[in-house]
Amino acid sequence: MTQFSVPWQPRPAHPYGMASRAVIALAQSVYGFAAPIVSRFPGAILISAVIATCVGVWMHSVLFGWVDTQLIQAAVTLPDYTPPALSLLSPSTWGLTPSVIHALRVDETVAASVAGLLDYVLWPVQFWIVRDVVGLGALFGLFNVIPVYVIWWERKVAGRIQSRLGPMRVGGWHGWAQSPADGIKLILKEDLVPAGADGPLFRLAPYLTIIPSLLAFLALPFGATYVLRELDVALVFILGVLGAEVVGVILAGWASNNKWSVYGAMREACQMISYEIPMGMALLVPVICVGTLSLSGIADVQQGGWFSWIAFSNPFCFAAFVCYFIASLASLKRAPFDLPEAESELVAGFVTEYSGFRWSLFFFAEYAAMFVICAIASIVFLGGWHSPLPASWGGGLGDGLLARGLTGLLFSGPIWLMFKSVFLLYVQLWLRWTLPRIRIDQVLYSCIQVLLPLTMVLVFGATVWTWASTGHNALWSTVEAATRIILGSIGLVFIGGFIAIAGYGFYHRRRMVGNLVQDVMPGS
Amino acid sequence: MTIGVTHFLVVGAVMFCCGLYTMSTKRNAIGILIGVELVLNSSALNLVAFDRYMGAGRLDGQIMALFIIVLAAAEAALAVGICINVYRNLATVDVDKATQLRG
Amino acid sequence: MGEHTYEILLAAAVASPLVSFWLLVFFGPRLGKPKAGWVGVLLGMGVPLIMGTIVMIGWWFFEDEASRAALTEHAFRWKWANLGAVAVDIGVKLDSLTVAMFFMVTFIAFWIFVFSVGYMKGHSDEVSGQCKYWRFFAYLSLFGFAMLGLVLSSNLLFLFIFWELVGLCSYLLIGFYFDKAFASKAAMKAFITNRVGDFGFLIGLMLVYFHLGTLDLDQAATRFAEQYASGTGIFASGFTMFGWSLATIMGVGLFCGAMGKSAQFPLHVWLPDAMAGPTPVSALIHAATMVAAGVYLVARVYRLMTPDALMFISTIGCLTLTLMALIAMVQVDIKKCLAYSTLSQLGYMIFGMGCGAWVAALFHLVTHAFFKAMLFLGSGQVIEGCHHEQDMRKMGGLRHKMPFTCWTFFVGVLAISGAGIPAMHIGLGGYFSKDEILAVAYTRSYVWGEGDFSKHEAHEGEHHSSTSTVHDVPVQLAAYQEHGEPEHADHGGAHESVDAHSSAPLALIFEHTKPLPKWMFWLAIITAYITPFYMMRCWWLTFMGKPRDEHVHEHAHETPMMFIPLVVLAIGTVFASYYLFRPLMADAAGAATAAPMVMAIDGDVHTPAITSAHSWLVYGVGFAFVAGFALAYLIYRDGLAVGDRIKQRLWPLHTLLVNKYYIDELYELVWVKGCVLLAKTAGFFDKWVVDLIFNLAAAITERLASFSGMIVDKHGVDGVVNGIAQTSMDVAGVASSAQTGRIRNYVLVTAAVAAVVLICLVWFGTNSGYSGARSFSALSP
Amino acid sequence: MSIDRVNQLSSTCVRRRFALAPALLVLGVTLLCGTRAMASSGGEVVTTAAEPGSLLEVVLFYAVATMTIVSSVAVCMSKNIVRMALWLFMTLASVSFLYFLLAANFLASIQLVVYAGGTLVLLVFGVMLTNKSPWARYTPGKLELVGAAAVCSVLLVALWLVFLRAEWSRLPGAFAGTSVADLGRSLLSVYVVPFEVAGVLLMIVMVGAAHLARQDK
Repeated sequence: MTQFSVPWQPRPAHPYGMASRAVIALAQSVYGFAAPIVSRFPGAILISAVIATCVGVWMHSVLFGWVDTQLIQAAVTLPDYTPPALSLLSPSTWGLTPSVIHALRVDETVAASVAGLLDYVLWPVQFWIVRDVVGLGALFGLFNVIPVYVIWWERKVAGRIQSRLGPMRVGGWHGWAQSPADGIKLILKEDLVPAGADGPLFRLAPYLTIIPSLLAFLALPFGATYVLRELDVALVFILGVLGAEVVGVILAGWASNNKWSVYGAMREACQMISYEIPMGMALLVPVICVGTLSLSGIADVQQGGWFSWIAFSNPFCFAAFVCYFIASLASLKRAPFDLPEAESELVAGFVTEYSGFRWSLFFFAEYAAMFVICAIASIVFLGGWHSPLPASWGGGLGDGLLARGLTGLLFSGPIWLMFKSVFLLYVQLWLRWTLPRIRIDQVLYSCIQVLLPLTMVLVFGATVWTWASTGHNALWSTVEAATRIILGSIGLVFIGGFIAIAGYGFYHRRRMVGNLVQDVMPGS
Repeated sequence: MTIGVTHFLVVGAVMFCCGLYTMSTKRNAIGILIGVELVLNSSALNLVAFDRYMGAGRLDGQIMALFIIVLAAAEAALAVGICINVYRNLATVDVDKATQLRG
Repeated sequence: MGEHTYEILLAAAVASPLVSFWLLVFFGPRLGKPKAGWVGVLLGMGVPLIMGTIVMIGWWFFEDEASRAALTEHAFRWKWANLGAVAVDIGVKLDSLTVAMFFMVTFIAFWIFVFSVGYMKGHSDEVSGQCKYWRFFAYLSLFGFAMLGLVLSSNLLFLFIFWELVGLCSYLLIGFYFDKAFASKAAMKAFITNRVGDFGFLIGLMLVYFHLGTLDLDQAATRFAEQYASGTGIFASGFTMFGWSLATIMGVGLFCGAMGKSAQFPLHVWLPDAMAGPTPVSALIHAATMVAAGVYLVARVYRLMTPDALMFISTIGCLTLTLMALIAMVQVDIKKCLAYSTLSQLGYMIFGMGCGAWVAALFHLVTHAFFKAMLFLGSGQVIEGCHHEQDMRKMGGLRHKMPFTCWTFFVGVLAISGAGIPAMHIGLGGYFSKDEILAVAYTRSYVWGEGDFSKHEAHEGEHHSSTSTVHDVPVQLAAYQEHGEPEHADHGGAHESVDAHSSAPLALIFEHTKPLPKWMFWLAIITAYITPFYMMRCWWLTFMGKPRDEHVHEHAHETPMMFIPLVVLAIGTVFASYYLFRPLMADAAGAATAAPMVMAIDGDVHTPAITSAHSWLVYGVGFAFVAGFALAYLIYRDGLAVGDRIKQRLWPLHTLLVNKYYIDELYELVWVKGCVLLAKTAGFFDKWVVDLIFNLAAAITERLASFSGMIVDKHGVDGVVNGIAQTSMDVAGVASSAQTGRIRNYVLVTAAVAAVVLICLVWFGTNSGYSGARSFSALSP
Repeated sequence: MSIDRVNQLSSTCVRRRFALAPALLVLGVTLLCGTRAMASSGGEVVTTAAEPGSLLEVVLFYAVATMTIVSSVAVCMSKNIVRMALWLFMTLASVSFLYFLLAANFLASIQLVVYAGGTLVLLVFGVMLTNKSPWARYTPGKLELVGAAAVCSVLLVALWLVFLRAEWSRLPGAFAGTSVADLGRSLLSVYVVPFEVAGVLLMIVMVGAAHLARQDK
C-alpha cells in the first residue's frame, strides 16, 4: 500500500465510485431517519424482538402440530389419501389439496373469514421438505443472532463487573447495535493468509469449526414438538459433533505456521479430548437415571414441575450437573479454562493469524457451541422446556390453538428452554469475568485427578440409586421424595438468593459503582 | 434403483484399498497408522452394511463395529505412545530408520 | 417379624465390623487418635452388640419353642457355588447356641473395645513410622467380623474360612508390637502351631466332603446318620488307623482344629506366649472368644462324632486341664498365670464335650468368657497402672490404689473357683457349669460303667418318661435296659434311626460307648481343688498383703475408661449365669446333638443320674473353693516367704512346672533341630554324593570331547557343517533380499496373495451362486 | 483508502459465498438424520434414515459415498501428514454419515465422538509431537509406489468381482430399525464377555500408553 490517508490532508473530492457513494448515501439517509426512532425505543424493540423470537418459535411448533393432528391425521381416514412425498411431479403425491384442507378445517373454530387464504398457506406445510427448509431457516437465523447478541451481552456484563459501562454508543440504548456493527466491519476487513501458512488448510479451518456447531442444532429440541430431527441418540450426536469442532481448531493452529498458534492448538486438543470424558460421564448419570439417550425423552420425565427436574432427583445428578457445567466450560475453552487462546501467553492462541471474516467464524462457532451446551444442560438437568409448574396443572386447558399458546407460555414451551439456557449462558459469562485463568497443568490435573474419578463415582452411585429405585419399595420411595425435596429446596434457595441479590442491586443501583450509567448517559 | 449391500461393500473396498496403499507406501509411522485406521473403518462399514441388509435386526454387525471402534482407539493410543517414544530415541518417526534391532 | 429378620439383623451385625475395618484401613490415619478408636468401638462392636441384643431378646422372649425350631429349620440359605456335585451355601446357622454365642461375643467384645480405647491412650503412636493406634482397632474390627462370621456359618467351608481369618487376626494382634522380637516370635509360634491343628481340620473337612458329599452342617449330620443307619458311605470303608475307623478319624481330624485353636495339650504351647500381645487382645481373643471357637466347633460337629473320637477328646481335655492347672500354680507373671488358668478351663470344656456334657461345656464356655475377660482386663488395668510390671512378686497391696479393679478381680476369682452355696442353689456361673461337667463325668465313669442307670431313675420317679426327648437319653436308656437284651436291630434300619434329627439308636450307643476311665474323673476333681488355690494366690499376691515394691506401688493408679468395662463385666459375671445361658444351651442341645452314635447326656439337668451325682458332688466340689482359698491364704498371708520355702522343698516338681514340663524344649529338639538336621543331611548328601558323580562325569566327558574335537570334529564334521552353512548362507542372501524387515512390504505381499486367491476363486470357483441371476458369467471361463 | 481498495473489498465480500457450503452440508446431514421434519405432536417419531428405496436415499448415498471415496483416495495421495489426517477426518465423518444411512444412529454418533473427536485428535497430536518440521517428507521408492498401486488396484478389482458374483444369504426376518436399548441389551447379554474383555483391554492400554509416553524414565 503506497499511500496513507492523513487527516490533515485535504480529502479528494470524490473518493468513492458511483455505486459506493450511492450505497453510503442511502445508508446515511436511512440511519438519519431511523436513528431518532430507533434510539428512542431500542430497549423495547430489543426485548420485544427476543420475546417475539421465542413466541415465533413456539407458534411455529403450535402451527405444525396443529396441522399434523388436525389435518393429516384426519386425512389419513380419507379413502384416497396418499402421503406427500419428495417428488412434486406427480399430482398423486401432493398430499391434501387446498380444497380438502378447507373441508377438514371448517370443523374447527378458526374464523372462516380468512378461510380461502389460509388453505393455501397451510398446504405446503404438510410437506416435510418445506418444513425442513423453514426449520433450517429458523435455525440459521438463531445461529446468527445468538453469537451477535451474546457477544454484546458479554461486553456489557464484563463492563459492569469491572465497573465500566461496556459499549454504549452504537445504536443508542446501551450500544445494542455494537455487535452487528462489528460484524459488518469484520466482513469488510481484509483476510490475510500468512506467507508461510498452509493456504488451503488455513482457509478451510474456520469452516471445519463452525459446521459442527451448526450441526449440533439439528438434534437439539427446543420444545416437545419443535425439533428439527428427533434422534434417539441426540445426546451422543451432539457431543460427537461438538467434539469434532476441535479438528478445525487444531488445523487452524497448525496451518498458521506460527508457534503461538500451534501451542494454542495443542492445548486445545489436549484439553478438549480430556474434558470430553468427564463431560460425557457426567451426562451419563441422568441418562442412567432416565434410561434414554433421546433429549426429548429425557425432558419428558421432568414435566412434573420444579421437584421433578433431574438435577434434584438424586444427589448424584445434582453433583453431575456441577461436574458437567465445569467440564463443559473447559471443553468450550471458556474462562477459567481458556488456555488455548490465553492472550497473555499466546498472543491470541490459535486465532493469532486470523483476521476479518474467518476470525469471526471462530467466534460464531464458540458462542453457538456455548448456547448448545447450555441448552443441553437445561434439557438434561433443569427440566428442559418445562416450567417450574407441573405440566399436569395445564391439563384442563384443552387442545385448541389458544390453549396450546397458554400451555406454551405457562407450562412447557420453547420460551422456557430459551430462558434457562440464557440464564446458564449468563453464568458462564459471569464466571469468565470473575475467575482468574488457571495454568495448563492445573487444567489437566482438575480433569484427570478430580473430575474423572468424581464422575466415575457419580456414575456408579447413580447406577446403584436407579437399581434401588426399581424395587418399588415404600421406604425407598420416601427416601427419594425426601431427597427431591431437599435438593429442590437447595435449588430454590440458590435461585432465591440470586434473585434477591439481583433485586438488591437493582434497588440500590444508584448507590452502586456503576451509577454513572444512570446519571450520565442518555437513554439509560 | 435401490441401494443394496453391494453399494456399501464397494465403498468399503475402495477404503480398504486406499488404506492398504497408505500403509504400504508411507514411511512415516503415523502415516501407516492412518492407513490402518482406514482399513479398520472399511471393515466396520462392511459389518454394519451386512447387519443392516442381512442381519434381520440381530445387531451383531453393529456390535462388532463398536468393538472395532474401541480397539482402534486403543490401538491408536498405544501406537502414538510408541511413535513418541521412537521419536524421543531416534529423533525421527521414519520407520525405515528404526533398525537398531535388525540382525 | 418378617421372613429372615433374624438373619438380616445378624448379617448386618457381621457386616458392620467389616465396614469399620475398611474405614479404618482407608481413613484411619486421617481420623487420628481418639476418633479411630471410637469408630472401632461403635461400628466395630457397638452395632453388632445392639443387633445381638435385639436378636437375643427376640429369640428367647418372643419366640416359643415351636417357632424357634421352625426358624432353625428355615434359616437363610443361598447357593453360592458348586464344588463338583457339592453345593456350597452361604447361610446362617440359626439356633439358640448361635444366638447365645453371638450375644456373648458381642457383649464381651464391646466392653473390651471400650477398654482398649483407654488402654491404647497411653501408648505411643508411632512404631517404625507406622501408626499403631488405628491399626489396632482395624485388627480388632476384623477380628470381630471373623469371629461373628464363624459363629454364624452354617457351612463347614465358611466356618473354616472364618476360622483361618480369626487365626490371622490373632497372628496380627499377637505380633502387634512387631518391633519387639518376642512378640513377633510369639505371633509366628501361634500361627504355626495353629497350622498343625488346621491341617487336621482340613483332613476332617475333606473326609466330610468326600464321604458325606456336603459341607453344610445340618446336611452333613443327616447324611452321617443315614450312612450309619444303612452302613454305607464312610461306614462302608474298612480303613483303620491306630484302631480308629474312618468316621473316628474324621471326628478326630475336625477336633484337631479345635485342639490348635483352643490350645489343647500338645498344641497348647502358643497360648502362654500369645500374652505378648496387648492385654485387651489377651482378654478378647486368647481368653474369651477365639480360643472358645474350638469348643464351639466341637459342639457344632458333635453330630459327626463317634464314641472313639469322643474318648480321644476327653483324654486330651483331661490332660490339658490337669497339667495346665499345675503350671498355673507356680507362675509369677500375672498374665501367664491367667493364661494357664485359661488353658485349664479350656481343658474342662473340651473334657466336658468329650464325656457328653455338651450343654455344660458350652455353658462353661460362656461363663468362662465373662469372668476370664474380666480377669484379663483387671490384669491389664494392673499392668497399665504399674507401668508394665507383670511380676506378681513385685506387686501386693494394690487394693488401696485400685479398689474397683481389686474387687471386680475378686468376683472373677470367685467365679472361676466355682464359688456358691450348694444347699441354696446360689452361686456364680462357674459353680454351676463346672459342677455339671464333673457330674456328667462321674455319671460316665461310674454309673455308665456299672450299668445301673435304672437305679437312679427308680428313686427319682417316673414322671420323666412322658417327656423323653432325645437329649433325655438316660431315661430312655433306663427304659431300654429294663426291656432286656441290647438288640442289633439298627442294622436293618427298621428302628428309631429313620428320622434324621432324632436318630439315636440307643442300643448301639450303649454297646459301643465305653465308660470313662475313672482317673479322668478324679483328675478333674483334683483340678477343681487346684483352681481356687492358684486364683486366690494370684489375687492375694497382687492386691492384698503389703506392698513389696515401693516404686510399683507408688505409681499405681486406675483409669476410668478402663474400669467401667470391668464393672460391667463383673455384673455380667454375676448375672449371666445359670438362669440366662444354661436354658439357651439346653434349648439348642435338642437338634444340635441328635447324633447317631453319641449323645449329650446332660440335655436336661434333671436327668436322674446326673442330678443324683450332682446332689453329692456339689458338696464335694462346691466347697472346693473354700479349701483352695484357705490354703492360698495360709501360704501367702505374709508374703512370699512360705511359698519360697515350699518351693525349695519340692524343687524337682517346681522346676518341672516352671519349665512347663520342658515341652517347648522338646519341640525345639524334635521339630526345629530335627528339621535342621534333616536339611543338613540332605545338604551333605547333595554336596558329597550327587555333586561328586556329576563332577566325575563332567571330567570324563571333557577329556573325551577334547580328543574327538582334535581329530574328528575339526576336519570331518566341521567340513560338512561349514559347507552346508556356506551354501545356506548363499541361498539366504538371495532369499533375504525379499525379507526387507519393513512391515509395509509384507502387508503388500499379503494383499497381493489375497488378491490372487480371490481372483482364482472367482475364475475357477464354482458355488451355488454360479448359475444365479446375479453371477457375472461373462468373466467366468 | 483508494477506490480500488474499496471495490476490492466489496468484491471480496461478494466473492465469499460463505454461507452456501456449510448450509448445503447442514441440509444434507439433516436429510441423512431422518426423513420426518418437526416431530409431529401426536404421531410416531421416525428415527431411521431416508426411507429405503426412495430417490432421496439414492441421492444421499451417492453424495456421501463420493465424499468417502474422494477423501480416502486423498488420504493415500497426500504427501503431507497433516493433510492426510484432515482427509482421514473427512473419511471418518463420511463413514459416520453412511452409518446414518444404514440406520445405525448410535454407531454414527459414536464414530463421531470416538473416532473423529478422539482418535483422530490423538493422531494429529502424535504428528505434532513427532515432526521436526511439518514439511518433513518421507518418500518411499518408486518401485514400492508402483507395486503398491498395482496390488491395490488388482485387489480392488478382485473384490469387485467377488461382490458381483456373490449371492448373499440373508437371515430370515425383516430389518426393524435399531434402538440403543437393544444394543445395550445385547452388549450386556450375548456379548458380555467381549464387552468386559474390551474394558480390561482399554484399561491395560491406558496404563501402557501412559507408561510409554512418560517423560521421566
